[in-house]
Amino acid sequence: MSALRAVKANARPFFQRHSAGELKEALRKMYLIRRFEEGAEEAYMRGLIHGTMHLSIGQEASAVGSTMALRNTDYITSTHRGHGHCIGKGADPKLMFAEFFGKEEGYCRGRGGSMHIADVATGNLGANGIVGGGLPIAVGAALAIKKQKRDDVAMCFFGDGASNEGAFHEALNMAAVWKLPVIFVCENNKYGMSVSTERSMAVANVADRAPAYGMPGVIVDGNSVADVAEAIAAATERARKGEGPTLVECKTYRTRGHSRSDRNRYRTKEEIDEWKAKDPIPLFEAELIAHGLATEDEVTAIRISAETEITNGIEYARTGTDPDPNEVTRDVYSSGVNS
Amino acid sequence: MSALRAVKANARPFFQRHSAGELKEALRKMYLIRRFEEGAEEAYMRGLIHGTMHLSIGQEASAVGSTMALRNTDYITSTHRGHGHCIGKGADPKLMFAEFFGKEEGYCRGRGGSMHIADVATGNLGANGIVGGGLPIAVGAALAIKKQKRDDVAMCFFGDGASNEGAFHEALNMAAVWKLPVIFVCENNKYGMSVSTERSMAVANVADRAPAYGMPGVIVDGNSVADVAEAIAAATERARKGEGPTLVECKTYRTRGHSRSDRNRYRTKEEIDEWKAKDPIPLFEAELIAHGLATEDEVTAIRISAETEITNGIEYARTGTDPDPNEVTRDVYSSGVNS
Amino acid sequence: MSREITYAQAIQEALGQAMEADPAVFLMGEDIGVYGGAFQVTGDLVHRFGEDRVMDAPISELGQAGVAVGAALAGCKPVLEFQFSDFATLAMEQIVNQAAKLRFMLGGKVNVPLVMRFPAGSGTGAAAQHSQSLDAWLAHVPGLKVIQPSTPYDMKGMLLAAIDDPDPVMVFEHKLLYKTKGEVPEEAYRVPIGKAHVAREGSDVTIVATSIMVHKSLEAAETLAAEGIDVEVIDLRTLRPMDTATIIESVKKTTRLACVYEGVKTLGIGAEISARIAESEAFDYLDAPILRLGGAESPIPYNPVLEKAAVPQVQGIVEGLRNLVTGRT
Amino acid sequence: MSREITYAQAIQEALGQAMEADPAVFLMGEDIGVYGGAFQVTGDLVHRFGEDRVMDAPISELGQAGVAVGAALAGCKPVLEFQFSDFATLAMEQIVNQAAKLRFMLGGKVNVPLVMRFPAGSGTGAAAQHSQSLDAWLAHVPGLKVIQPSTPYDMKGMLLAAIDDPDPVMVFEHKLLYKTKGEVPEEAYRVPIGKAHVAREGSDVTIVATSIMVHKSLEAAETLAAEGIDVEVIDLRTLRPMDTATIIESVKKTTRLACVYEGVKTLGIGAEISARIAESEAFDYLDAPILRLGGAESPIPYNPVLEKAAVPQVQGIVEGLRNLVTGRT
Ligand SMILES: Cc1ncc(C[n+]2csc(CCOP(=O)(O)OP(=O)(O)O)c2C)c(N)n1
Ligand SMILES: Cc1ncc(C[n+]2csc(CCOP(=O)(O)OP(=O)(O)O)c2C)c(N)n1
Ligand SMILES: [Mg+2]
Ligand SMILES: [Mg+2]
Repeated sequence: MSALRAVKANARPFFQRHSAGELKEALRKMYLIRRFEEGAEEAYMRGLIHGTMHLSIGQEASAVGSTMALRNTDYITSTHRGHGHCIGKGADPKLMFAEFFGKEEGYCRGRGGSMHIADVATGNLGANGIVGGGLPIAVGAALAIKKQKRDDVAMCFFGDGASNEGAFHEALNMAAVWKLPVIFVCENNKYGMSVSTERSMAVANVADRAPAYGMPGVIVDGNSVADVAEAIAAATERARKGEGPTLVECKTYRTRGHSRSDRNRYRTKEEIDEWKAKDPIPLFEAELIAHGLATEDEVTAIRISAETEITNGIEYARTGTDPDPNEVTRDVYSSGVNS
Repeated sequence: MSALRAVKANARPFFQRHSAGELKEALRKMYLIRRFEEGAEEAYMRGLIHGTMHLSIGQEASAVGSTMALRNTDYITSTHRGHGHCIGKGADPKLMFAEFFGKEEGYCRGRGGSMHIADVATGNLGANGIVGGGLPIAVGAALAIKKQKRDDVAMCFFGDGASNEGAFHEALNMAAVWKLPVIFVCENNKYGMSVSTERSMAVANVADRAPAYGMPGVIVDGNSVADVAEAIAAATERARKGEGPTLVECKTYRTRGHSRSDRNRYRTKEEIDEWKAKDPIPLFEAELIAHGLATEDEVTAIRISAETEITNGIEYARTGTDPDPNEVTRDVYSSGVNS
Repeated sequence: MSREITYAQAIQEALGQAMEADPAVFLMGEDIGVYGGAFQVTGDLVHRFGEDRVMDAPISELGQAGVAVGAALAGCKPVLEFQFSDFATLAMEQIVNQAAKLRFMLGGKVNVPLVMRFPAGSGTGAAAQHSQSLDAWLAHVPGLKVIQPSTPYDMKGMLLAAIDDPDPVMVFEHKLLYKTKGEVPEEAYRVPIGKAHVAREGSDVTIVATSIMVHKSLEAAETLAAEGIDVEVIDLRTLRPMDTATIIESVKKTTRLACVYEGVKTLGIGAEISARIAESEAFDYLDAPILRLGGAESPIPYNPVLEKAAVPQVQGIVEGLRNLVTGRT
Repeated sequence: MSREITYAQAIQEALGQAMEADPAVFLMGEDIGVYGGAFQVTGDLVHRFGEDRVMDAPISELGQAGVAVGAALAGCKPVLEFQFSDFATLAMEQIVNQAAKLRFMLGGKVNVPLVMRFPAGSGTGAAAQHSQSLDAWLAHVPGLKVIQPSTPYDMKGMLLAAIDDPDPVMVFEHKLLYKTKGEVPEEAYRVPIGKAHVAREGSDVTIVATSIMVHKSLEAAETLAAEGIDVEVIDLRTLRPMDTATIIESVKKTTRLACVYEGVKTLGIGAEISARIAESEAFDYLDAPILRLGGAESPIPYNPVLEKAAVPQVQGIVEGLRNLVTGRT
């Protein structure tokens, strides 16, 4: 314990502010996300899941580093690439799998699938199939927070591509004008589907757009949990104090294709490999070990426990309840009225 | 002639670059715009014109200063407050009046009215009833210019309020990414209808948004023809050379209400008076006289000639041809097909 | 209850009473604060409730709609005013993909209790981009409720019901109705969403009309009555969910149906009314084709004569109905 | 002409031939370049025509639509691909207020020769925000033409006709059709916009179907033929302007009508087809109510069984038609 303290004194604030337990929990969530997506991918390839899905493999540091600062009463709005945000915010992977398998036990009772997973109990207002769709929704949630005089925040995830949508502009402007407690977290993975930021924006960074809203724009290494979490902590504090929104840009990369149908024609194998070498999970593990916050054995145990949870989750989901095909119009309206 | 030359040597480049004839034509256009709108307002109050209209009285310098640099083959897209742009670009006031009076002789054969006046022959692609509607259209026109390898430009007028629309963001970004020959002319008259820029943006200037698109943003005194025209000349040159778009923000003011139904509750009489004192027409007149480019008598003659043209234009319009009420669906499609 | 107020005042009164009763209710829109709204509907509410509850928003329709969705998810009850319904074309993404679908997509685990108000219709000389009637678009979208009250009384009662409603309710208001007057009780009351109203009983032919066309149809009915044609006029009031039963019952009685609406005829609300009857048990009672009198197949023109010619007028309704009943065409 | 290609290839071939023939034609959209399009429709066209004519655009649907309008006004012929038709909700302002109305608002003094392509429909497990059929929305809008070809042959010919057309043409493509095959001539040819196609002749009942429902209806017709019910199947092909004459003629012959379409039943295209027949001279020939089989009154669910249940399937068409003809319900 005292040895650990000593190590921590050299470490950056992030490792000091959080207990070893919290940090190991963060690592565990990163593993859960990774294994969740690998498991989903496999289930998809075996024909057990239909539709499409967008994997965030390689982006786990930004998901976990961002959500670490949040409480259950804080909100997030997420994206089509939202599994990480969902788990980061506290969702139960087995209920996510149940959703992927289209079961009644799923977060959306099988109606939503990967692109609409939400977990209102943990403040996750939902993934979104519409690029940029969650941006103004987060601003609205933040407006409600302010009206209700809570010190909660709304965290809005979006991609580099989404920052070219008009919704981005309108949302950031309104959040700034009304000084709302929003943290805009841009996960800049260099591409909006196949189009690189060089081809879709005339500035180098999404954060370069923040000044247009009189808003701080911070750029961090999105593959470093500590970098992300420190920037987010500052932004969250600002927001809770009523000082308004911040844009945090996490530079990161998805090592998988955009979705199931991607043939990676728009980028090179070298680029992918370069980023694979910066995999955030081993990086974070190494930091924890170097700072004496976790041992190799602990890390292995964490990984195995995450793997077990995922395996069990898939099993849980496979044996879930299928919706009744006569219930197509259920839940369209609160009162069951229709057309 | 030599006396004039001598004076011009002290004057700023604008007064040297343009001949006295061009400058007097600019003054004449300012008078035409002013009298056109006063005439339209009066006709409206006498019940001769229906609908609504948005007067640009006080903003004539930006309309005329901007369009001076343009050729007929250059395009403009205009706004709901577009009479000035239209006359600036070369429209004939009597045909504009005919449109206001809903006549077949009108620019839109009486179908469009004030908010849709266009004059394709002079490159005016139209006023627009949708705030921000003309922004991406101008970008599209500029894209066509580039594809056709012309050295023309597209000039896009819009208001401060419009800069809060998503269309603004998307249009400026695309113009910048594709380096298109667009000049974005923001007429910042401090209000979007009743909402001041302080209440609708978190930055002081619309031009502060240009860097988000890697685009130069220039701020000028929008009540000075020379200021406007010099900034526009530079931006137009840039555009013609293929160096991409520029945003020029003209700080100006509308001394009339937003539209016919405005009760001016959101601003003070002092503010209005302050800006009336900066009326761009006497300012420009004084400059022309001071620089020896026009005499008092010439100025008076210009004003009277504009007034006569307006009076005759109204008479022309009043006696125009009413559309046939059986022709409601005419011109919906090129071929006359329908539903 | 002999107090008469205008349709616009009825809206304002409903908004004021809803805000008084429930702190979660707030208004948002363009120029609804000190300006009082483009049609003076919100009027002085900002002075009563302050700028935090009568919020002027930047000109960002998509963003405003999304803000309403987010605020609704987080416990508020936003009432969003579009300045003209035409501008809602900018916000369809949030209205249709988010507000309408969230409850369903999330397996019923959330409600989206918001109200959006759409000043619609022609007749003000504002031309093609300020005069549309896009109510049929939203009535096509499951997850939304769509109302279109035609009287101050219904307006107040249905708007209060809309604000109570846990689902997103879209309110279409005809601009030409704002200044029309009618009796309206002072207290807060509700008129249920989803029930049509028989505005005039008759035996020869049924008109189902919406919004301002209810009044034109009632006027036409008077003329026709003088000719011995007894018209039943149903004010549809709610477009989604539609009260088909009331229409079926009426058609069974009168054996003839006409639909009168301002939206473009093709795929306007009359198409749905007609199709519902043509597929219902009322089909067998029909003694004549189902007449639709809707807006012209064109944008709304500026010229006032053309503008009138582009939507049904009393004279046209009279002629159409007369032909329908007498079998001429 | 024995060559078979897919529906997606037919689109690609039409686009390629149009670009070869006319330098004013260019393509714009998201990921249509090196990616080849989300559904691989543009495929390798970028390699043949270069990035200037097969333009990847930033994710800015409203802006893209406006750029298409502006380019069309200035002499180009843009063909815009929406990645999914659902995203067109972001662009309705430009589509409906500008593209559709400009010609009219400007007194006929301009043309807006653009084409927009909308991959639509359910069946891919992509859930509520990637599976809509909003064709009825655009068919409600005067100034637009709306086509929905169901075969590779029609697709190629109608898309070429659309690109020729001086007015804005909206093309709805069903995602599940992309991989279906059919005979397609290699040369450029046109199939006229505005003409329905009798896909199967029959005498007992008329189905008017759109898009993928044409194929399901033809399949259902085979089953019904075995039961002695002879179904005529009309492929509507163009939603606006609608070829009402062909439908009327068919109904006069068969005396029964069913409309089969994937969009939400209420105010979907079947509502208009039904209403046109119910107000036409064919009304007097009708021996049965007009049946509509449309999409469920719900967003499209993710679960594959629910997803199928949300839109008409062959079995349901068979049952619906059988009941219609035999008078059972
Ligand atoms: C409005 C809208 N346009 C397009 C799409 C199709 N689409 C889905 S994800 C995506 C790329 C988004 O890029 P980015 O925001 O950078 O997120 P990333 O996929 O890189 O995580 C696109 C074009 C969509 N879902 N919604
Ligand atoms: C999309 C849209 N939203 C709202 C309106 C209503 N409206 C017309 S002009 C205007 C104010 C525009 O402000 P600004 O862009 O600054 O132009 P200005 O009127 O000051 O010239 C508003 C809100 C509209 N016509 N279109
Ligand atoms: Mg990205
Ligand atoms: Mg302004």
